[in-house]
Amino acid sequence: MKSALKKKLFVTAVALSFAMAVPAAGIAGDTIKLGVAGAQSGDLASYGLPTVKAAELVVAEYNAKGGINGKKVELLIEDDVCKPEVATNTATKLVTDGVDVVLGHICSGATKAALPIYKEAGVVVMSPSATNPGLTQSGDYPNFFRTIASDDAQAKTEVDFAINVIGAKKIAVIHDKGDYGKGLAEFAKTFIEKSGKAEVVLFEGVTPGAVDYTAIVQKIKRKGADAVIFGGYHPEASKIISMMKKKRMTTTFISDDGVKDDTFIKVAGKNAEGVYASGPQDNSTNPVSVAAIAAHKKAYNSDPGAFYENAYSAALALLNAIEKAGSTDMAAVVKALQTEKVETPVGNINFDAKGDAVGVGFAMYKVENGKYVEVK
Amino acid sequence: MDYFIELFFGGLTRGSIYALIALGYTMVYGIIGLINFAHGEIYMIGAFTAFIVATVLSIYGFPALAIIIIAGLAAAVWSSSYGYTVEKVAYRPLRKAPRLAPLISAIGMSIFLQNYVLLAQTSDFLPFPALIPEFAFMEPVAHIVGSSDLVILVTTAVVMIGLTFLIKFTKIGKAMRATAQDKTMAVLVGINVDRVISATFIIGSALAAIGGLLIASHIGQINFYIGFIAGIKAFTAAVLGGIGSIPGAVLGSLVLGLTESFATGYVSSDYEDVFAFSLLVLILIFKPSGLLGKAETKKV
Amino acid sequence: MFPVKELKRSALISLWFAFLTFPIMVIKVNPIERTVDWRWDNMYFVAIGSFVISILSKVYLIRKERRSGRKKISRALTEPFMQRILREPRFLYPLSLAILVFAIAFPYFFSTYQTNIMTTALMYVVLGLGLNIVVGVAGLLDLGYVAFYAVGAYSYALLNMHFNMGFWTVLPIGGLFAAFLGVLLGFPVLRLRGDYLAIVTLGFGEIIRLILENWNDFSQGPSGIANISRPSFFGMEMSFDGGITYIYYLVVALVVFTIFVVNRLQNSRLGRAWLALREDEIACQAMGIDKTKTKLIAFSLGAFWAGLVGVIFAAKTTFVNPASFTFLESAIILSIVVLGGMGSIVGVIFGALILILMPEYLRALSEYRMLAFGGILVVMMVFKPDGIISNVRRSYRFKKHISHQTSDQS
Amino acid sequence: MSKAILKVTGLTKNFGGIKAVDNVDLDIQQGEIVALIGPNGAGKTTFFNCLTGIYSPSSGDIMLCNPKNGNEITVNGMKPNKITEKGMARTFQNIRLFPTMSVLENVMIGRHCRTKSLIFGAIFRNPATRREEEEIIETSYGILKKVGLHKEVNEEARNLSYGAQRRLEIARALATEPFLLLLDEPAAGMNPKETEALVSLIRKICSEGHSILLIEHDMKLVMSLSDRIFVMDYGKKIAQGTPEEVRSNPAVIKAYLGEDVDA
Repeated sequence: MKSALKKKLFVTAVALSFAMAVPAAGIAGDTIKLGVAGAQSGDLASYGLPTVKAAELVVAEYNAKGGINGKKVELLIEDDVCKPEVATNTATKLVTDGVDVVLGHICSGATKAALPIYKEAGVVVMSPSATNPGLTQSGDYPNFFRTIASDDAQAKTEVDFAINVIGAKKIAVIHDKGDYGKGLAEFAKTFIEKSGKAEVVLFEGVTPGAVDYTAIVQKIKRKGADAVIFGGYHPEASKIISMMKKKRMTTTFISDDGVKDDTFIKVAGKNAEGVYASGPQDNSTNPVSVAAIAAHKKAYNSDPGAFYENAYSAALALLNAIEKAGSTDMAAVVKALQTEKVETPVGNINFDAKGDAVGVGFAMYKVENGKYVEVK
Repeated sequence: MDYFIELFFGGLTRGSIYALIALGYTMVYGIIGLINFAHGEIYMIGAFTAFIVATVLSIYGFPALAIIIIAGLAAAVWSSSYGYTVEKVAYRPLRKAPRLAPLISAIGMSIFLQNYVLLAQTSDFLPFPALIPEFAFMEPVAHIVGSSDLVILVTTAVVMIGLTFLIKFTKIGKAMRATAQDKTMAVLVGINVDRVISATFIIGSALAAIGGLLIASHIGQINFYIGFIAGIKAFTAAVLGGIGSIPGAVLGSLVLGLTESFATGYVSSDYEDVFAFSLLVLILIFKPSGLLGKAETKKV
Repeated sequence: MFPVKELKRSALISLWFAFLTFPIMVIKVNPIERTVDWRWDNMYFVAIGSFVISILSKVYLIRKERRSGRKKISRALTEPFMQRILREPRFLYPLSLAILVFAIAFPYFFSTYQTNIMTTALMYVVLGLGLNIVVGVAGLLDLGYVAFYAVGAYSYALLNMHFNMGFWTVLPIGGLFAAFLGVLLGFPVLRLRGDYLAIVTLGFGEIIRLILENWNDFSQGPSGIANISRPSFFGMEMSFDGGITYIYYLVVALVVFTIFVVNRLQNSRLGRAWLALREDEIACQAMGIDKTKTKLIAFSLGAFWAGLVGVIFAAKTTFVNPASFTFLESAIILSIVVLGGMGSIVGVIFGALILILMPEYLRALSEYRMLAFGGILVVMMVFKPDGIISNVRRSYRFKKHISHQTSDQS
Repeated sequence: MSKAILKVTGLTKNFGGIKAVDNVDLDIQQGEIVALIGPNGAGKTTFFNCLTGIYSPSSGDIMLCNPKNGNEITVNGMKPNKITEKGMARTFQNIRLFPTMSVLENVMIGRHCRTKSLIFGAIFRNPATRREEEEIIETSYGILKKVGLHKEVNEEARNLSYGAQRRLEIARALATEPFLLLLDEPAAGMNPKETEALVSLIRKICSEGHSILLIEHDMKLVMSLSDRIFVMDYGKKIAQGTPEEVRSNPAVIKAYLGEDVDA
């Protein structure tokens, strides 16, 4: 497909730019084109590649059933390296290739940069992992949806848990200086301060990839924090927690969806025991989720990576909406997304007017015996 | 005071880690005047090799001590081989090229090796087996200095002494010093400069591999990207100490490690790297060739 | 024709690579499930691949040697074909005109995506030309060039957000901010020798990025600044497609302007001083050139261009965050300059187009793209260390002995 | 006698504990050719480097007096480019041309400190800049003609023969309009024919109003060319005077030939 593009460009360049000018309305092509965009190379590839795999599996399943309304689903996979400037190119490329809906992007920053382009072209976008609240709450992007909770909702869950369940009085809020982690940490800080029941004793960022986190861990200890809320992803979380264990600290460690990932338990091993993390409600009894994970194991002989279930859900939701709407027209798809419930690995969901998923339950988990167990 | 000591030891560990990588930078720079950007990747490959070998051995049920020794050796052997090959493929043909050409080649090599490991292995973080055991005698002070910190400190000290000995007294060390000072003269007195340069890469890479093994074991995880940040920091440390100088690399690394540790401890870790780089700028302004670098005498 | 000794050598090389890649390529372990996957077929691929490549490169070298042996005399005439085109205005001017016409017609013949990519590539042409002043011409190794780019981008993002200032107002301001910062940084560090300068500029680039990342009140931190206005056309707002075409033309104009200015700078008193500085600092000072001042001008002029492109960057993506300004970016811009040919304007243009367009068209290779990118950098440097096109020096003609000059420049 | 155009008093330069130049006095009058000789390692080049600002002297004074206007200035500690601007230019012992620049451009660099245009002029090429550029080219060409390199104007400097490179260095220094020219071993590596040409070139330069201070090992050249000679050994000045006086000075002979030889 990609190499064919070049030929097509040279032969029918003008025609193509005309086709561009007309919004990708209705049923123009003979396939339904599902774009997948996110980091597929570079240091953040591990967050983007599971999404590609999820999309591949969902599409294979749909096509095996004969496609949607008689049409096969085709994947257009594009890498944005999680960089905003690359994301605009990626988005333009997808739009030029006549994409109907997009699963992506992975990082909030890249998503923000790409969304205006999709909006202009009337393409619905659903991210499995972009959690920046502004994406839905600003109302700027009517074509944006996501299958993951936004930062503020997650931060609220974490803070409520830390204060009301754990009973923490002094909380250290640590983040990884990243888009996701820092955003979340800031919400956590605000919620803690608002609650009046606990104080933030430390609010700092660690440098991802640094060789050693001893100093920050010592600092947490010195500040006498009884709980740590960490905003960020599992590599940093596991480094911090193992460093804390090495220093014989027993401070409660609470983190987010970026840590509620089996990889965290694998990497942190024994040190992961007792760590709390927020995440979508337990799906281990959800047959769709079980099937999705089994499909991954079968196809790739490995466990799925980060945001796999969210991505799987998003792909299902998007294709389902197209099927129900009977068209890839933006208004119809949006309407279908909002009204038609769909069974996905993260629950039986539809979407609210802003684009956040309804029905994605949120819960706190604790690592017990090498597994995340929901805290009731 | 306890807090100060904790930070001090934390900084020392961090500095020692930098030192093991920085030594490779400084040796290569001293001899061919090249910033070997791929050195961080050599370190990463060392860590990966150790990871692979150690995991395989533990699956086949080898005893812990054997695992450490074999994994360490394997890491050193393969890192050295990579270092040697990288020099031969990417730098040697460029020995007479304009000054920046090898630098770009090095950047290219760094990107290549990163993606090579990414594709051949995985983009995920992997749990690195705890090769360094928790010593019982360290338990009373474990909240200040852990066992792995101790091992890292001791290893760095031993390596440092060994390296100084090697450079000062052995034949290859003397050849290295001669080559570093004047390549043409070294050739004239019968030194095989190519071989000396290869030896430098091999030794530097082996040190990086030891560093990779220790750090990975200390923090318990690796992925293909760990070489990049560690590499830049180690390079900063080498320059800070005076690039080309071996004691300088160690001193620079320790200063950098301590600065970062104290900056985090007493100010904020938000600006930890800002402190590190500002320190570098400040020191270079007042001492343009680094802490222990020889002031360049202009020969006119 | 192919000696047996070489075959043996290639066999050894292939054995070596098979050994070298053994742990990484062959063994894949799963530490959780405690399983080992031995991928032996990878080893065969590596062995066969390295054998073939080694033979091919040997053949290339032998042929190259033969060719250079045979054509030693005529080489001066045939080899620098590009050079001759560049030197002769009667070739150069029509060629430039043709390229310009092509550039102007581009959006009419290619899709929006292609135009968008081309815009990016042309932005890097300008960045490359800016850095070329610093590295290629004045010989100052700057590894933190991206900092000035960031300053430009954030100037527009912040001024637009807080004061609703327009693109055209901020364009010069962004450039000047960057240039000012260049002077500010240049003062203390320019007396450092080559590689020390390199690491300090690298550090400086990181400092700027870290400040943008950490100082939320100022820069909104890692989540960045969204909804930056696109440039307006005499007060008119434009559609998305129109906007892309508009920015494209704007960048084309900037490229032309930059080439014009940089070319004139290079062939001036100042440009000569930069070159001399690159070649021999001490002799340069002894000839009465103020080292610090000349370097500062080069440094801040380079920064100025980065600032300009930064503003355009912010306007084009309508979103900025610190993730766009990492060291890798500096490294890519530096690669453009060196790969293209240090000090050569045409070389830098080629370098930028190749390095920026290549990964885009390598998308077909998807995950192997960056691997190929790194590999190509190495191969290019090994086989063409002077860059694709080396600089053409201006030549002077004097009629007989009367010192009357007619000069032409490239 | 008029005021000396260069007057050095008590110049000392230490490197660590070593005194490379030790309390040296020296003066040059307008129109003179003065030679500075001494065995290898006597500190001659270091002395030059102190004069031209490449090293800053540990102690002592260097006074320059422009013969055109009689302005006297102390230049010790000044930057090299300032000193060149004041009218003292030099060549180097190990040739330091700009190797990949053309012969003409090398000389044009010498005109840098006598011209002014900067960014604005470079970009807009206003009439003043164009005139200046023309002046630079013509003057440089004239100087190249004087040293006999005008046929190689577009050649890269590194492609010139050794002797030609030395002459180019002199041309480049002359382009800065010095009243005092410092030549560091100008005849080193030249064949007898080239040396001869050099001697007449130096005479010609001198006759055009440039005074000259040169370091040289070729005694024939030194003796035939110089008005006065200064001799250094182990950083100290051990003798000075006319060629005849120096030739018969026992200290000089001892320095050159060793301890055991009697005068």
